[in-house]
Amino acid sequence: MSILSFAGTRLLYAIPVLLGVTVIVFMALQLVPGDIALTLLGRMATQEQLVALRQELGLDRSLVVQYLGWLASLLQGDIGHSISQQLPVTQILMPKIGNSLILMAGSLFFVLTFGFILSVLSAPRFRQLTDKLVVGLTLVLASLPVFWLGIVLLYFFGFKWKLFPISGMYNMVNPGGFGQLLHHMILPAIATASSSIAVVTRVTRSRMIDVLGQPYILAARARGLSRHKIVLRHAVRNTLPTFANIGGLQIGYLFGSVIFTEIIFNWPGVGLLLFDAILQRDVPVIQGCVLIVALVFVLGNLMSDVIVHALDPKQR
Amino acid sequence: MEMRLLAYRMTSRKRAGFGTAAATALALVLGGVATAPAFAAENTIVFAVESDFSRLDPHASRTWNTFKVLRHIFESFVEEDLTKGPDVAPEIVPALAEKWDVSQDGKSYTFHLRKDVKFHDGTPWNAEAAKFNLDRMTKKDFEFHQKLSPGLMGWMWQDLDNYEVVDEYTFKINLKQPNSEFLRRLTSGGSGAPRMISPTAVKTFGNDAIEQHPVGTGPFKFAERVVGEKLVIARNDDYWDPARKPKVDQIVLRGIPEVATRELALVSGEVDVIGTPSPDSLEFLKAQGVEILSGKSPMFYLMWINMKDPHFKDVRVRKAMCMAINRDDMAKYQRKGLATPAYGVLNPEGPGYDPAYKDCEYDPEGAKKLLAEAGYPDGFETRMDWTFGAGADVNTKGDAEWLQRDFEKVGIKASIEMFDNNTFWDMMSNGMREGTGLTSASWGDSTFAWLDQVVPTTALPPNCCNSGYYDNAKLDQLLAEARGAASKEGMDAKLHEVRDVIAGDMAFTSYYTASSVYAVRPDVKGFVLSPRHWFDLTTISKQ
Amino acid sequence: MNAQKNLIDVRGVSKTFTVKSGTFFRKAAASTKAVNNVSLTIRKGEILGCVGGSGSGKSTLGRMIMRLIEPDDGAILFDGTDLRTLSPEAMRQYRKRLQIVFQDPLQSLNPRRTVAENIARPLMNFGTSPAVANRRVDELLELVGLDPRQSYRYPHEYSGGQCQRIAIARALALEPEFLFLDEPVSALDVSIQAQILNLLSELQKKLDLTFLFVSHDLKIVKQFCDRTVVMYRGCMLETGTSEEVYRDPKHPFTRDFLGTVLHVRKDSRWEQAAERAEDLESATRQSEAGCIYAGTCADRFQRCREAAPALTEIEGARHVACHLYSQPKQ
Amino acid sequence: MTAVSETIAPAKPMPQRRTNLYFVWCGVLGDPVARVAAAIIILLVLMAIFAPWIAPFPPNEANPALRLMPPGTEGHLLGLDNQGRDILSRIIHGSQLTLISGILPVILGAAISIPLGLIGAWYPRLGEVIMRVMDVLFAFPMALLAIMLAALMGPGLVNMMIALVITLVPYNTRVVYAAARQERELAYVEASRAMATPDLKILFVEMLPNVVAASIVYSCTIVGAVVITAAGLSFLGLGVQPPIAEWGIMTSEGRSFVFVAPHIAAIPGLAITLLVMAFNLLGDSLRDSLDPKTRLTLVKHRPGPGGG
Amino acid sequence: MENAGQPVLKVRNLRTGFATPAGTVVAVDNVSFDLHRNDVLAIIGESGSGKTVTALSLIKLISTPPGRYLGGSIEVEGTDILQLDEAAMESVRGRQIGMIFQNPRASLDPSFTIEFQLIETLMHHDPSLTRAAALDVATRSLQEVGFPDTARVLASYPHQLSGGMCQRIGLAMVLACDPKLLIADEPTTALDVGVQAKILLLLKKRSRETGLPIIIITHDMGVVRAIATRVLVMYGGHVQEEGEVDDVLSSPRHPYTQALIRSIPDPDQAIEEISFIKGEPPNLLSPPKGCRFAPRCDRAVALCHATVPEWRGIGEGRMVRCHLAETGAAQ
Repeated sequence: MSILSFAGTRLLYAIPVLLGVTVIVFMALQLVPGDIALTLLGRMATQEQLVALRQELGLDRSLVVQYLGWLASLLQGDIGHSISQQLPVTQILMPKIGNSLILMAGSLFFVLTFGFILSVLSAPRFRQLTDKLVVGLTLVLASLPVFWLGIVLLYFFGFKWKLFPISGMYNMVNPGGFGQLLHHMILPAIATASSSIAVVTRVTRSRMIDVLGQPYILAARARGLSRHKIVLRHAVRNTLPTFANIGGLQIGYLFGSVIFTEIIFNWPGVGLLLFDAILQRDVPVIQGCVLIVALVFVLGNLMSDVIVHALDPKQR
Repeated sequence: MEMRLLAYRMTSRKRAGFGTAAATALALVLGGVATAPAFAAENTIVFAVESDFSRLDPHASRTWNTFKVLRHIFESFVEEDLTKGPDVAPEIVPALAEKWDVSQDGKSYTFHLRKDVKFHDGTPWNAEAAKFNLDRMTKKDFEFHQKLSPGLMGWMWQDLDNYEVVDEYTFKINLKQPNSEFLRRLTSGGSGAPRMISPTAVKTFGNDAIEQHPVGTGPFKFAERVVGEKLVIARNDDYWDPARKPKVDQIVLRGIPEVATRELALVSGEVDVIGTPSPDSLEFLKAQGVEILSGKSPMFYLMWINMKDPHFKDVRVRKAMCMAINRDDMAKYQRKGLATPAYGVLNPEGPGYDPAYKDCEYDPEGAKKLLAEAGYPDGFETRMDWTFGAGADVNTKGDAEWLQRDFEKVGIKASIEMFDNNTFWDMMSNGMREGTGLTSASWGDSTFAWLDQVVPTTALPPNCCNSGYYDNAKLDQLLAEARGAASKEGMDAKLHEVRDVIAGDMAFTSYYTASSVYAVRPDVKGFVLSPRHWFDLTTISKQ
Repeated sequence: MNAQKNLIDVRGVSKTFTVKSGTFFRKAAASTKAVNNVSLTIRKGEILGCVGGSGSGKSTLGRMIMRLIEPDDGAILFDGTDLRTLSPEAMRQYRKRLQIVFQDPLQSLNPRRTVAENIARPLMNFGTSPAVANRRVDELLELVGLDPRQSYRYPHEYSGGQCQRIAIARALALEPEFLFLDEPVSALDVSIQAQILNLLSELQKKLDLTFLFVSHDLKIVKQFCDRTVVMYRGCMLETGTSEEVYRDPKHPFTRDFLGTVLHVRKDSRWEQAAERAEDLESATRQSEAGCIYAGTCADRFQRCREAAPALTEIEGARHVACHLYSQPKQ
Repeated sequence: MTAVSETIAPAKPMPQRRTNLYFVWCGVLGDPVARVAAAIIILLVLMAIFAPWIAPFPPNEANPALRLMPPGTEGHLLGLDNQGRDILSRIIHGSQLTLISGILPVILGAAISIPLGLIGAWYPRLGEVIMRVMDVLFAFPMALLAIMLAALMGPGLVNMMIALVITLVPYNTRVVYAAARQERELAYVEASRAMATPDLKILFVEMLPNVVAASIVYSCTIVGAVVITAAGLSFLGLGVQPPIAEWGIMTSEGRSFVFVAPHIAAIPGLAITLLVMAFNLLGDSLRDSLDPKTRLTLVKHRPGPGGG
Repeated sequence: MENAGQPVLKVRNLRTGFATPAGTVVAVDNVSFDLHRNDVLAIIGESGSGKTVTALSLIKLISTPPGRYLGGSIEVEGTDILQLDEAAMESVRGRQIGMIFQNPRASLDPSFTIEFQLIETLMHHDPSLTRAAALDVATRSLQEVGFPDTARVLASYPHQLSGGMCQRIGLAMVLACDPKLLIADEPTTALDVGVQAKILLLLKKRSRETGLPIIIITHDMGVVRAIATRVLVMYGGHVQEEGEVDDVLSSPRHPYTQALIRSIPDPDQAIEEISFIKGEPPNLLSPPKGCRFAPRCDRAVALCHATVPEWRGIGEGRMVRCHLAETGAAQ
């Protein structure tokens, strides 16, 4: 299957998954104790508004009908209105998702770079000192709660040594510039990336160890190829699909971590918005955040699937 | 940042397909991060407050923090002069009205409007504009009536009879009964604000979108808002009063709820001024070269009691609760002395305040006894709804836990549930939830307008904020009499009556009064506190 | 041939495996005719050998007889009853009479159950009480030459040969009439192979069993089986007594196949066969219509490419599916 | 000489029955790091059980005069928090909920996932449906799904647990499903069918013990992550509510005092890290000792490459 | 057959062990043999006999740890490769010693085309080679192993080819580098008989035509008979017997060899006549004290259980490790 047709089919498969996502997000609303209309409009809603919304949602009708109505407006880009801000959720969410994606891109960069380097360093030295150090490092990284690591990084690098700014994604007074963004991004990106670095390294490393134990590696060694070539060419090439796959999965985990780092570093992204929305019991915003993140996650996974597919010679 | 604005505009069209928006956002992420700054940064103050802002529609907005911004964009007929410092009671000065006449019976106010004042969008200020605004706030069948306004601003217009346009620059308001606080209340805000918004803007954007385009007459104009991130106001170069023309180009206001983050942002120079540093951090901040400003404030912490709750129906239980609180230690340790114990419903800096008054004494043993008498020898369980706080609040969660411990000592086991400030007030409007026995928030004001929102039966749910269902019509009467009192003494006396009735029922109890504290970087000059929840930012500057 | 003595009668069974692709819009990506219209009979008390290379469908055929794989069509008569028509419960009862021994002995035993539990499982399935089952396990272990006192051990504590004995004991637990032996010795070392074959042979005589013995090793089949069936790519090409098939292969495939067998005695026949040996996995079938072996066959002629030869009887019990023999002999 | 007449003993008499527990035991005892991890966990569990007796103070007893005092303050080894509560006592008491909120959802999740995965693997159509539903749940990042559920249901320990269980089910189900699918292909399952073992018996008697190992290994490796997620939910205010001592909420509260009293946030954070690290280490060790591919190396020689 | 001149490979007392939690297992114990030009040496043994470890030891591909070379020497044309470091070994492997493996498809990297892998190997050993020249060599090499259509094969990935084709490609890859010695580790075990014959014939031809010495590891006596000139029987990590193929197969001297040959199915015999070796192969973690085969040997005497027999010559080119070899009791 060509890459394009594969991507096309995967996109088709993503549709039922996304539909399922909407069902879950919709059904989650049923978890909210109390009156849904009140939940959606907020306690300041007037009686007329409540009645109108109840009518619109068809709260007296079956869940299916309600869902279809909800889905229909969703497809038109209407995730609802924020209770706390009285703005369309999309309008609040869009700039935030951009900001989060910037932070995620930075984290993903760290994840992929460190994951790759650490794996290549450790796997060929299986059970040697370098390998043990890398395994130890990933263990520590995997065990650090992101919210705590964020505080620690902030305390030392932001406060004690004043190496990095501690809040926001740009200077409020004099915003702009890629360098400034990078400077703001490094600490939160590292905090966000930490556990994912561990996951990616562990999976990639063990896959690479697997690959290095494959007969074709033994055969390549028997043919006299240098260790260097074997690791950097054959082992890396055969580990790449796993690497791309686990790397793609990190998009989801990073979203999980980003919520915490954004709160700690005051990064104006989806996480911070979600946090505020939780405190505000702003259900439409929570739903919107979750929907968008799921969408990005599904698309990200799709992308990594396509990459994995492209890397698989069996598909040629 | 350019991209943010772009995305903002792009999505402000209602129901813009969010697929396209997402795609564009992605494209921007990939390509647009390096865009140059969108506005000049000379002489900008970054001001961090305790929470993000509510709506920028003065007739529908809430929270002190929002009002701190709104009072600089929108103006009223009269204003308070807040430039004299925290120890001076502010004078009422002319604003959109050059002068005013009060009728003999104290029921009619005739405002002579200032000429040549224009809203930021060029709309002229005149009596029609004033009428438009009053219609919007009070007239239910008016096309642009702000539905939230009556609920929010009962304290302002409860005595309103009617109003009329006398001529282009004369506007007359008639009250049903005299109100000695009327002018003072015109300068207030927080739960709505009786301030003037551009009729053209309201007509253009409609009630829903106006808060994204707030247009007033004030010394600052709205520049930009990114929800959850920042709110930027810029100097209005055409401001009518040259003396109050802001010294800075713009002020960036940020809501940073986390006090440590706020403090660190100040220390690292990312912001210039912060509200309410933690009392515990003051030494640390001073050591970092930061200046601490503090002063009197009308703010005190008040506790609502759910009169519908089976446990608290009994006045002895309510009394016991009052007696369980160790106010002295709380002020001393929790607030490090930046607070004084408070009793009763009258706040410092407000009318009728008596520092010597006490509605109960700290007496845990007595409280236990009272509880036993009420049938709870082993105490009971209840819940407290709390808010993370807003303007000038710090560590309210800590307060909640303190109270939780004090109550537990007498047998009242209370769980705590925390809410965002805006959400909290939404809930308060609808009354305390079933199962919630206690709730608390900071309030108190320079007028007793706030008592008008908290105590009378007209404020019973779903109208804010008699959230504990304290149903005592006698107080409606007393409050009206207090408003209508001819003299300060008369008003104080009436207010004492109010206080004593409430203390008798123990429907509310307060626990401490906090000073207002701000921390500013040394290069910030001219920031003056006032004995109010808000201040005047026209004098602030940076060197 | 007396039909009454046929324990198993397979009539025209076929099985096509289809690899499907896609999750929602399933379409057949590739299909393989694993077994193509095969008919055979196994007489009571007989050992029928089934020999062929990988992918010849010999294991699939055996599994269809066991009804572990459902045939696409055809009938499988066991003692006169078509197993395919049986209800699940009736089939369950029939399972007592047909059992199987697998190629990989360790894998065919549940690794987390002791040897005794493994062997007792079929008995328990038919309601035998644990005490009775336990005694029976001991008997069975004795029967296959293992120490019953060690029956609390786990399979992986035994060697491959011992595991195969355990598997045989388990297969015999229900006193079946028929055993399908799916390459029972090919995973074992040479020195153990002989042990197991010997054991099987003894048991067959002692318990009056009927075997279907599948293998890729013609030498073993020749030695072990009464009759031999030769399969290639799902088709039956030749049958006959093992002696006949080995001594005088009729089908060109059988001849070639036999030719490549290596012998311990000095014999260089394989070199000639090797020159022509096809790479089984890669050889492409010449045409859909013709003989399945036509692509590689040295004796092929025009007809081989046009029509598939039917299995025809020659010389008494021998059958060959080859056009060389489909006409009356000259 | 015939085979029938001769009785052969196993290749080498083994002293013990090798149950899973035996391998676990060997794996943990054989690995000094795992020993330390197990010791930490046991210690923490004991600490949680005996908290009221070990802790020098009740968890909520406050001494306001000593608020924010650093570690080493007399009588308060780890210092005091912003309420003037003894941090050591709160750490000790907090271990209870921290452990419970990490372990209980994993156990409950496994209890749901194992039958789901097994049945799904056995009946392909049903399995397809189950796994498509799981795919949908997979479309949510783990932490996010938990946050959404907990946020919508309202804060609280029980709701948090429910949210975590729902979040964990798809992961564990996929693990069980994959393991069961593999297991299904093994000859012993086919043998079970040939022996007329009823489907459910094959699933829950024959396959379950083999598949459960995969789930247990997965569960152990996930406990650490769940502890972090649960603490994170409490950190966000969605889980355990004040004044209950729990390490996540303690970290969260300490955050406000990070400049004046960094120990308040640092100590519970360190405790979480230590606990999670112990679980991760133990999980790794368990994986080795329960994985049929590697378990034998722990007790028995594996022939060299190729096995020749 | 003349074995004149220096042996290409001289192995003396090779010992290879593996560290396990239960102690070191000596998988290959005191193995010695010579390999001359024109020789095809078959090393035969059951699983666990140490034959594959021997093969991997010869090219130093035992992973260390857990593996360890415990002693002995492996001289390739006079150089002891056990003394060489990894870098030096890289030029020995492929250029001096070629090796093909048991699982042909898995021995090719699934992610690269055949062309890439062939050329990579060639250019690695001769950096002066241009791509075009390397392609030329590769093409010829493929033709030699019987691919008429090399273009299609070169462009293929391993998964597109059958096991037999992959083994031929593996062979082509090794032979293209023109090694002095070829080790084939069970090269046909995973293949069908027809394909097996084809591969064996290729090896045999190459040996006949160029005199390339080959070591073939197998467990199949048929394979030994088909292509080997000499045979080395291993059991329990020990070499038990060595000699010319005809001699060993027709008159085995070691009881194990004898039993092994007898247990091979003989189509001419009835099933009841099969004789077999009772018992099980030894566990190398706790090997028998004396002769490794003693526990299964019909003729074992007390001495056999007590001490390991020596590896000694018993006539022209015959070596055996049995206490009874000379007393004739072995027959």
